[in-house]
This record gives sequence, C-alpha cells and structure tokens, in this order.
Amino acid sequence: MTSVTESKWVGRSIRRREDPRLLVGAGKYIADYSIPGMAYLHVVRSTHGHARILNIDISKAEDYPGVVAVITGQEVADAMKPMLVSSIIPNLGGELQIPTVYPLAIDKVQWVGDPIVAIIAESKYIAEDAAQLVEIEYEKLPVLTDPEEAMKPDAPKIYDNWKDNMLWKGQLASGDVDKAFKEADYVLSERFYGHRTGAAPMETRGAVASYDEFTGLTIHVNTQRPHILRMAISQIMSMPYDKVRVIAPKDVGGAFGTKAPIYREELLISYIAMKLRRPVKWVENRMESLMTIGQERDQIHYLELAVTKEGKIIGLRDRLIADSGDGRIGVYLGFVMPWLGAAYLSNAYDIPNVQIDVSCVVTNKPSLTPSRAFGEFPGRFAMDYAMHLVARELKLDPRDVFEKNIIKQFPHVTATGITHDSGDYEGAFRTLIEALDYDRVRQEQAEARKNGRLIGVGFAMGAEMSGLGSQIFVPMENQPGYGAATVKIDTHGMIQVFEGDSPQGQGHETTLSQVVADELGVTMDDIYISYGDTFVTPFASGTLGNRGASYTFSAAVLACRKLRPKIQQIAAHLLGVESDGNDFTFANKEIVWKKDPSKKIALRDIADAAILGPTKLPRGMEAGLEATAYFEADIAGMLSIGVHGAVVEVNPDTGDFKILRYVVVDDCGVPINPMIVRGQVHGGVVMGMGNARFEKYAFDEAGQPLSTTLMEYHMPSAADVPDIEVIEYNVPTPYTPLGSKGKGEGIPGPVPATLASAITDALNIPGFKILNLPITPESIWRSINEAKVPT
Amino acid sequence: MKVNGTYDIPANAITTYELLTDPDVLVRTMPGLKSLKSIGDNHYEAELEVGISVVKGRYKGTVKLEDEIAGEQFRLVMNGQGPLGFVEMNMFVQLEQTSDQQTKVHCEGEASVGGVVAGIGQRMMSGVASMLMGQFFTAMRKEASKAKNAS
Amino acid sequence: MQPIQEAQQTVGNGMKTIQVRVNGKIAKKEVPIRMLLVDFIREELALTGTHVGCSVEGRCGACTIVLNGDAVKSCLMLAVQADGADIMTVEGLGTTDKLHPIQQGFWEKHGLQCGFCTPGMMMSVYNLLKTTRHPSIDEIRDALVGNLCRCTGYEHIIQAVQYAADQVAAMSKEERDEIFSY
Amino acid sequence: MYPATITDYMAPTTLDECIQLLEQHGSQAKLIAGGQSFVPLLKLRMTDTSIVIDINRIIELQEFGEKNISQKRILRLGALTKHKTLATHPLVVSKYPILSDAAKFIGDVQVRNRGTIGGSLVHADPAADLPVPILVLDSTLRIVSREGERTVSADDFFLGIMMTVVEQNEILVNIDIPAPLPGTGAAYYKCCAVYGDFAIISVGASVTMTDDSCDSSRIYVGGVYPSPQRAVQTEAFLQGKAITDDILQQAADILADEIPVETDMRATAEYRRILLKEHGFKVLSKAIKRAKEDNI
Repeated sequence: MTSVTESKWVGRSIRRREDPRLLVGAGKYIADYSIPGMAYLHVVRSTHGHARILNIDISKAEDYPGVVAVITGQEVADAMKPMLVSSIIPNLGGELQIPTVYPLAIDKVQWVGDPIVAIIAESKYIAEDAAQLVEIEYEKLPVLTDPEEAMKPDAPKIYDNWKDNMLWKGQLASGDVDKAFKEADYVLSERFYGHRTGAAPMETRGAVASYDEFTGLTIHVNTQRPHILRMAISQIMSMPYDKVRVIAPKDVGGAFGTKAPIYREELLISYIAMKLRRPVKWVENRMESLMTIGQERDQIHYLELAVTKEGKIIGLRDRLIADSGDGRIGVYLGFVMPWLGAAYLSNAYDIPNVQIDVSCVVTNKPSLTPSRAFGEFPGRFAMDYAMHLVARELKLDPRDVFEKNIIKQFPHVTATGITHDSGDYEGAFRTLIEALDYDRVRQEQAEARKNGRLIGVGFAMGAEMSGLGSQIFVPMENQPGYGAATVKIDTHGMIQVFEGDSPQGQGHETTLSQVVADELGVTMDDIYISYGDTFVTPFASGTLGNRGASYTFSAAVLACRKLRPKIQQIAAHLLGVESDGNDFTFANKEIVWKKDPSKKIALRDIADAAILGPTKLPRGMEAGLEATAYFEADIAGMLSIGVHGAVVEVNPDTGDFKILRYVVVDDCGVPINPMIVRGQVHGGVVMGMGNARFEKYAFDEAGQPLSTTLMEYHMPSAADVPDIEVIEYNVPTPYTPLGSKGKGEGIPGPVPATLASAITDALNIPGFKILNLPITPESIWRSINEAKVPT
Repeated sequence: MKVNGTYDIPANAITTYELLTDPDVLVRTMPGLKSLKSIGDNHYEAELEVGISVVKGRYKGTVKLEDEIAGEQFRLVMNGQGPLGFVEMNMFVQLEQTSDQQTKVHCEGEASVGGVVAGIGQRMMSGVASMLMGQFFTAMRKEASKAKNAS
Repeated sequence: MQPIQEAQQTVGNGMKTIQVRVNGKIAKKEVPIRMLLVDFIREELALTGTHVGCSVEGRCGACTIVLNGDAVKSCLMLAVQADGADIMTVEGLGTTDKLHPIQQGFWEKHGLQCGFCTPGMMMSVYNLLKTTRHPSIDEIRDALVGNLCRCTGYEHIIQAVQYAADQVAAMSKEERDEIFSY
Repeated sequence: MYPATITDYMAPTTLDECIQLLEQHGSQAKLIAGGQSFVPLLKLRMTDTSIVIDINRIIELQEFGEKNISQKRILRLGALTKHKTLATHPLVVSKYPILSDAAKFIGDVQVRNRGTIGGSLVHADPAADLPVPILVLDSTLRIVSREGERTVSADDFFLGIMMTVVEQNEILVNIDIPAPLPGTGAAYYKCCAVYGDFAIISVGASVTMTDDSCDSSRIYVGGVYPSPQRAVQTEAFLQGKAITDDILQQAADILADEIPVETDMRATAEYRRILLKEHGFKVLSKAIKRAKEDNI
C-alpha cells in the first residue's frame, strides 16, 4: 500500500497549527474550565501507609461556612459497583487476584495518599480550610514497602481476602532454555533494579463534572482515553451509555501515560456532581500528583544470559519482580506495565530461547501507573547493559556483541511473542557507531587517559512499540487496537476530521492535517480537527503507546480513500465526463480529470452538490460526504528502532560525570513532520535522563513518600541536560498506508544503559558495574569502591 | 528515624526519673507539648504543637509510659494526629546515676512523622529531632536545678 | 509608562483592595489577603495563560510573570503584595497578528509541545532577552532553570530563544524598547 | 494548596512603623520580604501566621553600597537586597565575588529576582546559600526593635535549624561586610543534585595571603545541621603555611574529617565527606587564586 497522491504536506517540518493559541496564552486546559455555580472538590487523603480507619469525624468540616458537602467512603460505594469492572481488567492469563476498590477508602487505607474524605465547598480555599477540620482515627497496620519482603510466605497480607500479596504471576517463555544454558560458553547472571520513577507531566490531573437528569453526566477531564473512561463510568455507576459524556479538553498539559488509567477521582467527582446537581471542579495539586500518579518502573530483574564465546546470546532467563503498589487503578492494575516490559525484554535482539517469570506484588505504595516507555525502562537497562557486561567478560568489543545479536530478518517474532514488523536495526546501529565516530573516540579515550581524564563511550537500543494492534491490545487492555477516524467534508468544502484518540501535546492538529491534506489535495488550512468529545468522535482507545502515526492517522487516510471514489463520481457527473471513479487527481482543492486536465471542479462545488444541492448528484446517489474508517495493521505488532549513544567523562574521585555527547539514531518509518519527531526524541531522552539520574519516588520504611514536591522529585531543568543530536534513519513500514509509525513512547528506555555503559567504559575498572538505578554520582562512587575492594 | 542520645541531668537517678515522668514537668519542658490530661494509669491525652520557628503543626494524641522501673528505666510512647499528618515516638529511656548529683540519661528510640511534613521536611527531620531533644534536656536540666534549689 | 498608584485600602474581614496594571490595563479589586497572585490573575482577571504546575514551592515556574520588569513566580506572592505593581503576563506579550519575537521563535523552532510550561517559560526568556543581546547556550540554559518542561527536552526551546535573540538583535533601539516595555 | 485565612496585611514604609506593628501584633504577625520560602509555608499551612507585615516598601532596608563606618570600609547590604543584585552587581562581582558565587546558586532567576538576603538569613535554612558567605566574610548584622538596635556578628546570628537571634519583635535591618583586606580572596561552591536544589554540601572560604603563605582564613560548610559549621582545624592547619596543592589537599582532608555531616535522602554522610574533600580543595584553590590576583 502506498499513497496514490503526490506528497505535498507529509514529510515537511511545518510549524504547528495549535501553537498560536498556546503562545498567546489562549490554550484551554482543564484548570481553565469553569461553569456557573461550580463548587470545588478537595480530597482528604491518608497520612498512613497501611492502617485501619477507626473513626472519621467530619462534623466540624460540615459546619464550616462555605462547605457544600462532606462525603465519606461508604456513601460513594453504595452508589456504584466496585470500580474494577471486567471491561477494565486485563486478560493476560496467569494468576490474577483482583483488589476491590471504590473511589474513597472505607475501613482501610493502603498507602499514603489513599483518598478518604471528599470535601466540596464554594471555593478551593474554603475546601482546604475544611479539610483541616476532618479528624480521622487510625489503627496502624504493618507496612510493606519491599516487594521481595511482601512475597515471603509469612508476610502480612495487604488484602485480607487474598491468599498472598501476589497481584499477578505469569510466565512468558518459548524455546528450550535449559538446553541453551547447558550449551552456553558463558552465563551472565546479575540482579538489576530499576527504581520507582516516571513521567510527572507539567499539568496534573483535573476534571469538571456536571449533571442534570435529562442530559446526564458531562465530565471534562484531561484523560488520554475519553471513550474508555465513558464506558467505565457508565458500567461502574450503572448509568445508561447515552447519559455519560466524557470530554477531554482541547489542550492537555502532557500525560505520557499517566492520564491513561481509570482513576478513583474520576468516579468520585462524577458521583458528587450527580448527588449535588451542581458542577464540581477538581484540580489535583502537585503534592497529590507526586503521591499518586506517574510512579512506574520499580522492577527487579534477576537476569541470566546464556552466551557463546563469540558473544551470541542463545538463552535468556529472567525472574522479574515488580513492586505494583496497591494495584487499584483501572485498565492496568499496576501489572500490565511490567508484563509488557517482560514481553519486550529481549528488545531488538534475536534470542531464540527465553523464559521470564513475572511476579507483580502489592505493597503499601500507590499503584504503578503507566509512564512513557511503558514497562520497558528497567528491562532495557538490564538487557542492554548486560550485553556490555557480556562483552567485557568475553573480551569482545561491545559493538560486535550488539551486531551479532541484532534482529536482521523482518518480520520477526520474538520468543515472547512480539512481532517486529520491519526496519533495518543493524543499519541504524551502524549509523550510530559512525555518528559517534566510535573508533576515533577510542583513540581519544586512550589519549585522554594518559592525561588522567576518563572518557567513555556507550550505547543501547530501544525497539519501541508503535501502537499495538488488537491482537495484543484486546488481551492486554480489553480494548481494540485499531485507529478510528471520521473525515467529513462540510458545506463549504472544508474538511473536518474526527479522531477517536485525544492528544496531549503531540501536535495532532498539525500532523493529521498534513496527512489529510495530501489525501484530498487541499491545504492544511482547509482542515479542522475535532477530538476529545465522546459524543461526536468515533470510539477508539486513546492517545497512547505511539498509536497516532501508526493507527489513528492511517484510519484518517483510509477514510479519505473511502471518500475519494464518491467525490470522483460526483465530479464526473458534474463535469459530464465518463469515470470509473479513479481517474481524477486531487490537487489545489480541485478534482482534475486525468484524461483532460482542463476538466476540473472545485472540491467546494462537489461539497455543495453533495450536501446543499443533492439534486445535482448522480441519480440514486446518497447525499453527504463523510466516511469513518477503522485501521488495523495486517500484522500483530509494529515497532520502531532508536539507537542511543553517549560519550561521557567521569571523575573517579566523586563519581560525578559529564555527558559530552548524546546521539540518537531514530527510525519512525515515514516522518509526517520531522520537526515534531525530533521534538519527541529530545523530550524522551531528557525524560529518560531525569528518570535515570535525578528523579526518584522515595519512601521511608513506614511508606511515607519523601518526594512530594518538585524540590524533592528532581525533574531536570534546561541546565541539567546536554544537547541531543538526532539522526534520522527512517525505513517506511509496509504495514501502514503512508509507511509511518508512531514515535515517542519508548525513547526514555535506552537512556540508562547508554549512560551506564559509557560510565563503565570510562572507568575501565574490572568488576565495576552499575546494577541499580538511579545512576547518581554517589552510586557510581560506591560501585567504584565495591569494585576496588572485592567482597 | 532513629532518635538516640545521652544527656546529663544534674540530679540523682530517682529525682531524674521523677522529673522525666512527671506530667507537669513534661508540659513545661517538652518542646511543643501543650497539655497532658490523665486518662488512665500513666496514660495521658496530649495536645502538641510540634515544630521550629514559624513552622508548626498541631497534633492531638496520647502519651504513655510503659516498662517503668522507678529510678532505672521507662518507655515513652507518644503519638499525635493532626491536619498535617502524624508524629510518633517510641523511646526507651535508661538512667545511669554517675554521682549523687549526676545521672546520665540514655535515650534510644524511633520517631516517625507522616503526611505533609514527611514529604517536605525530610532533609531536616533528623536535625530537627536532635535539636528538639537538646531543647528538652536543656529545659530538664533547669528543672533539675530548680528541684535541687527547692529541696 | 506612568507608575501606577497603590490602592492601599483595608476593607477588613481579611479583605483588601488593590490596584494593579496588568498588560497595560488598570484593575482595581477587592481580594482576600490570602489569595495568591496567580489566582488573582487567573480567576479575578480571567487571564488563564498563566498556569499552575507545582502548587507549593514554585519550582515549576509555569506561573512566571513579569512584575515591575522582573520575571517572578506569581504563585509565590500574595495578590495584596502586588498592590501598585505593573505586571505583564503572556497575554501581554504579543498577539496572533503581531507575535513577539519570543513567541515567533517558539513557533518556528517547535519550542513547545503540550504548551503548559510555555507562557511561564517565555516570561523568563523575556527577562533574559531584555538585558542580554546575544546569550550563549549556557546563559540560555541558566536563565531557564526556573521553568520545567516535560515535553521538549529543552533542545528546541534553546533554538527558539536563539531565534528570538537574533530577531531582537536585528531591531532598532526603538523597536526593542517597544517590545521590552515592561 | 492555598494559605489559611490571613486576617490582616500591612505594608509599612518606615522602620518605625514596622516595629510598632510588630510590637502591636505579637506572635501572630510575621514579616514577609521576598516570600520565596514563606509563601510555600503559608500554602502548606505549616505556620499559624494570621497577620502578614510586608516589609518590601521600607526605605531603611534598601541600602546598598560601600561606605566608611568608623574609618572602616564596609559593604552595606540592606535586608531587602535581592539575590539578583548580589549575583550580578559589578561591585559585588568584582570586590565580593564569594557573595555573587553564592547568590548565583540560589534557586533560579525568578527566585533571585524576588528573594532577599534578609529573608534568606532570617529563614536560616541550613542548606541555604547566603549564610555561608555571610559567615565567611565575618559580617555584622544590625537588628532593630522598639527597645533600640543591636549588632550581632554572623558567628552569633544562627542558633539552629530555621532559628536565629532575631526575636519576634525584631527586624534585621542590614548586613555590614568588611571590605576585604589586601591579599584576600574568597570563594563559594555548592554541590547539588540538580540546578537550583538545596545544598548537599556547600563550602565557602576566605583566605588572606602574603605571597604564597596563608596569613589567615575563614572556612565554613553549609548544608549541615543545625547551621553552617566553621572549619576551625582546617583554618589552623593553613595558618602560616606556604600554600601548595599538596597542602590544600591535606587541608581538604582535614575539612572532610572535622565537619559533622549526616545522611539524608540526598546523600550519605560518607559521601558528603568525599564531596567536602573534592570541593574543599577546589574552593580553597579558587579563593587563593583570587587572593593572588588581588595582590597584583
């Protein structure tokens, strides 16, 4: 499948159409919504990591002037089903224990931040005043913060009715792993730990809900998946589907996965709006946000690689233990991320024999929530850094070890069942090696060493999902993987595109316009994009996992292609020429007869006939010009490669290091807008650097979160990160109409192994290894000491 | 968070013990302790205002004395809950009389703070704890001198 | 511009009247003393381009405004403290018809993705370019420490600032004074 | 996160007026200068302040510049002197560079535009940047109340975590910094996890040199509890010594040993000593380099 129209818009770095409104301060984010008569919600949360609630005294809060209502858990629970209804529970096999959860805690709290009381007041200031007056009596219970402790048979149970603390347990395996390990010349065996960190978008969560008995519930909420949320609310609250309307704002201040789950507050505010018959607004504060969302990674990998002496990996065994937190979020339950991390563990490498045992354990922390590089971050670190350790152990150049193992034939199905559709991973890797000037860096390294300077080079790869087809998405999230779009030509010949997804800064208004403009031979200004409103857009799973350029935009292309024959038939009819429905070109907002280009007609005139003047249509033709399409790729999975390389200089006295160069070679199939793709790569790398080096959700032994402000959760600023060089190495996929693939999700993934391998290379100390994230100067300094004094 | 320390009190062990377990003295000496109301044997309802300088949190809770052996040892169990979260302390106190006018007070315990303060004040927490302990024993020494002068 | 007068009126009951000039327009309003300046700007003046991202300590910088010529964080001030102040918010920077070179730079160089941090970010850039004609990359990075962005990785923001700096450098003094009048 | 009700707000324009207000309102009232630390406390409701006295309009707190006081040359910094001024003013940068070193480390541009030296010193966060150079430079702080005024040396100013000698009814008016003696150089450095963060440790040093020999020094370490600590042993070690890199390395070792450091989320005590060693050396070297430049 290739495009039949001449490409005029796709592939160009066009300035974004959404920017003017954002640049003059006219963007409309959730906090900017207000409805007359609106009250404000504030949530009182647990200050204990694990405790029974003995008593809640809300009397003083209720009496406080300006308070509209104070609501506790049982009342909310009585009004709905337990939140984790079957449509938002994954179907991944294995052994799953499902926690019961309602919007507010009733008799027990499981983590610091667990919502307990809802206060609704006339102003947000008053709501917080009243929150100070709520008195909650707790009886403390033992707190579990370590998943390995929580797995022990004698560990106290977090959920009384469970048989143990195992949320989900399963295995991904294929091939003869035992044989591979028996035949191996060398077995690498290490414990890797990727700490709890994640996305933390600049805009926190928020919602404005209103209700009346005729139109039902309308909730504006900065979710990534309005349609799924609508479905969930309708089912959990037993409301007719037509009485639930979810609208995601046009402008959402970043999400990176954190706004994809179904959250308790979304059900809570829906209930409150219904109960009070008043619009209610809730904007999560940063402290709540850092206590609740964006906490991901947090995996332990007991990784073993069976390797030949030439450096070929013939077997992989891993015991993955994930700290899932309380696991009580819809769609993901705190275990889908580690599951996918396991499925993607072998990354871009051809490893025939694999066995991964995954244990997702509940602890007294908030549930893991998706964060960019969904589940992959710790695994990428473990796998790619392990390959560098293998190279060192076997005295091979890591470049050769990587080249030997990179997937070369496409499509390729991994031992964990992941399909790599197409690409040239080896070419991308070699391009990176060239861009790094690898051999020269090695010479410079030797020179620098003579002067006491320790320079090192490292690299890692990341094959990232570019959307997930239904074959994976249905079991994984109980949702379709297809992209959905409606293309509608209006009475003025302008084109309205409705997408089922709902972006948060990815620039769909620009890129989707570029795609449609090419298909219908118009300019981008002739196109307007609608998204977010579940009452008008086609059903789809939301903007996540690189779906856009793979699935959603492909659906828009298909919708255009559905319209084209009808447009041509009308054109032929109006021009009075014979046509088989495929002998016109679309250009300059006109439909031109290929046989005689003087015979042409404006798209606007066709729209006019189809919509306003149906008498002008061919006999029997249905009026209107619109089409909806659902795109599903003819392959189980599409992935795209990114190869990262870094040159660093390390101070061995303090462990401090400086990134001298950071280079990314990136493939996104056909870039619709290369400038936007580069922006995704830059942002992904910096998020990876923040996660790998600075950011950490820390807890004390009582489960108290210690990173509840941005002074403690260290997201990098402009001064903390280096320049990032991006080199395009694009290989169009044959599985989408434009050859495009989504980009952005997986980019943080290769960062930790890239940095760790470069640091290890610079230090050149036998036995030195980085096994734990984050990589801080102190952790490097410690590892140096450990390597120097073998225990 | 571990809270350990050894402090000198210019009094013998019996007097020191009495001072350290006397609710009236505690209200005077313990930083932030506003009131103690007996609700049982060595069990009190407490109002606390813990903090330093302008930074303060109000807590309501209980103070309990356990494992007490007069003149030798006791355990102080405190907890408070308030709008900012909670404070808790469980401290074992041992007295070692070094002369008839001098007793060493060995404190070994755990303190924990939960809620807003835990997240904001972590970097200062152990410093604040040792500062508050210092303030407490400074005040206690004054009480001991006062007791001596009175006797 | 003429200095504006403070209202300096106590209304009682925890309220006070203040007078500020925001983006050239004078506003006189009664506000609760505890109201944060950012809430005054967003909710009383309906200028919602100034954002709140960190709620507590001001680390994120999304609420940055220019107050009496300096970039400051409007979530770290009470509205009453701004009595008599001259304020510029993103809404005063330029219009879609006539974008400020800073806005133009962010547009041309794709200096924004979700756009949430952008208004505050541009206020800090304003603070930089007002006094620094040809900032180095390090100077730009340092000037932006107080504004966190989660989308762009800063690379395109730095290019945007360089673009804007070049535009400003090519202007006459009069033109510069006009676009840096706060 | 929003402040609790504040019942009254005043913005006095004179020191007298301010002192009267302090007297009148007692412990309910709190002075606000830049507010960069205080407004977050209000939002967190971690303070029970109900009356706010905004001192930003008080003329007497705005002095800035060198002057002679009883025949001594000093730099006078009014309490309202902004971090921005310290970071960028040519007088500070050229003659008191340790102050601009430290000020540049404070938060970010916006915080420096609004935050004041008086506010920072009285807030007395142990990890703050300005206490160290103020101690290193042997400054004198003038404090005024209704009873009159008193001056306190920087060494006596800090009492503990967020505690200073400034009483509830008092106000810090200005800080006098003696002009450096000939042959003196001073420098400051802060180690932090990310730009604008609190200190893991910070080091400030002033060294007075005659030729290659150290006459005297003042060395302080910040980011330790309860307030910045003076490195008396290191100072004693350096006194009278001809300075070489080797001597400085030894001095840094002593520094790392003598300062009590603790473990927290940002670093362990052990690692703090490593940083002290590394940056103690660098800061001393820089101070000495500046001292030598001054001698030229």
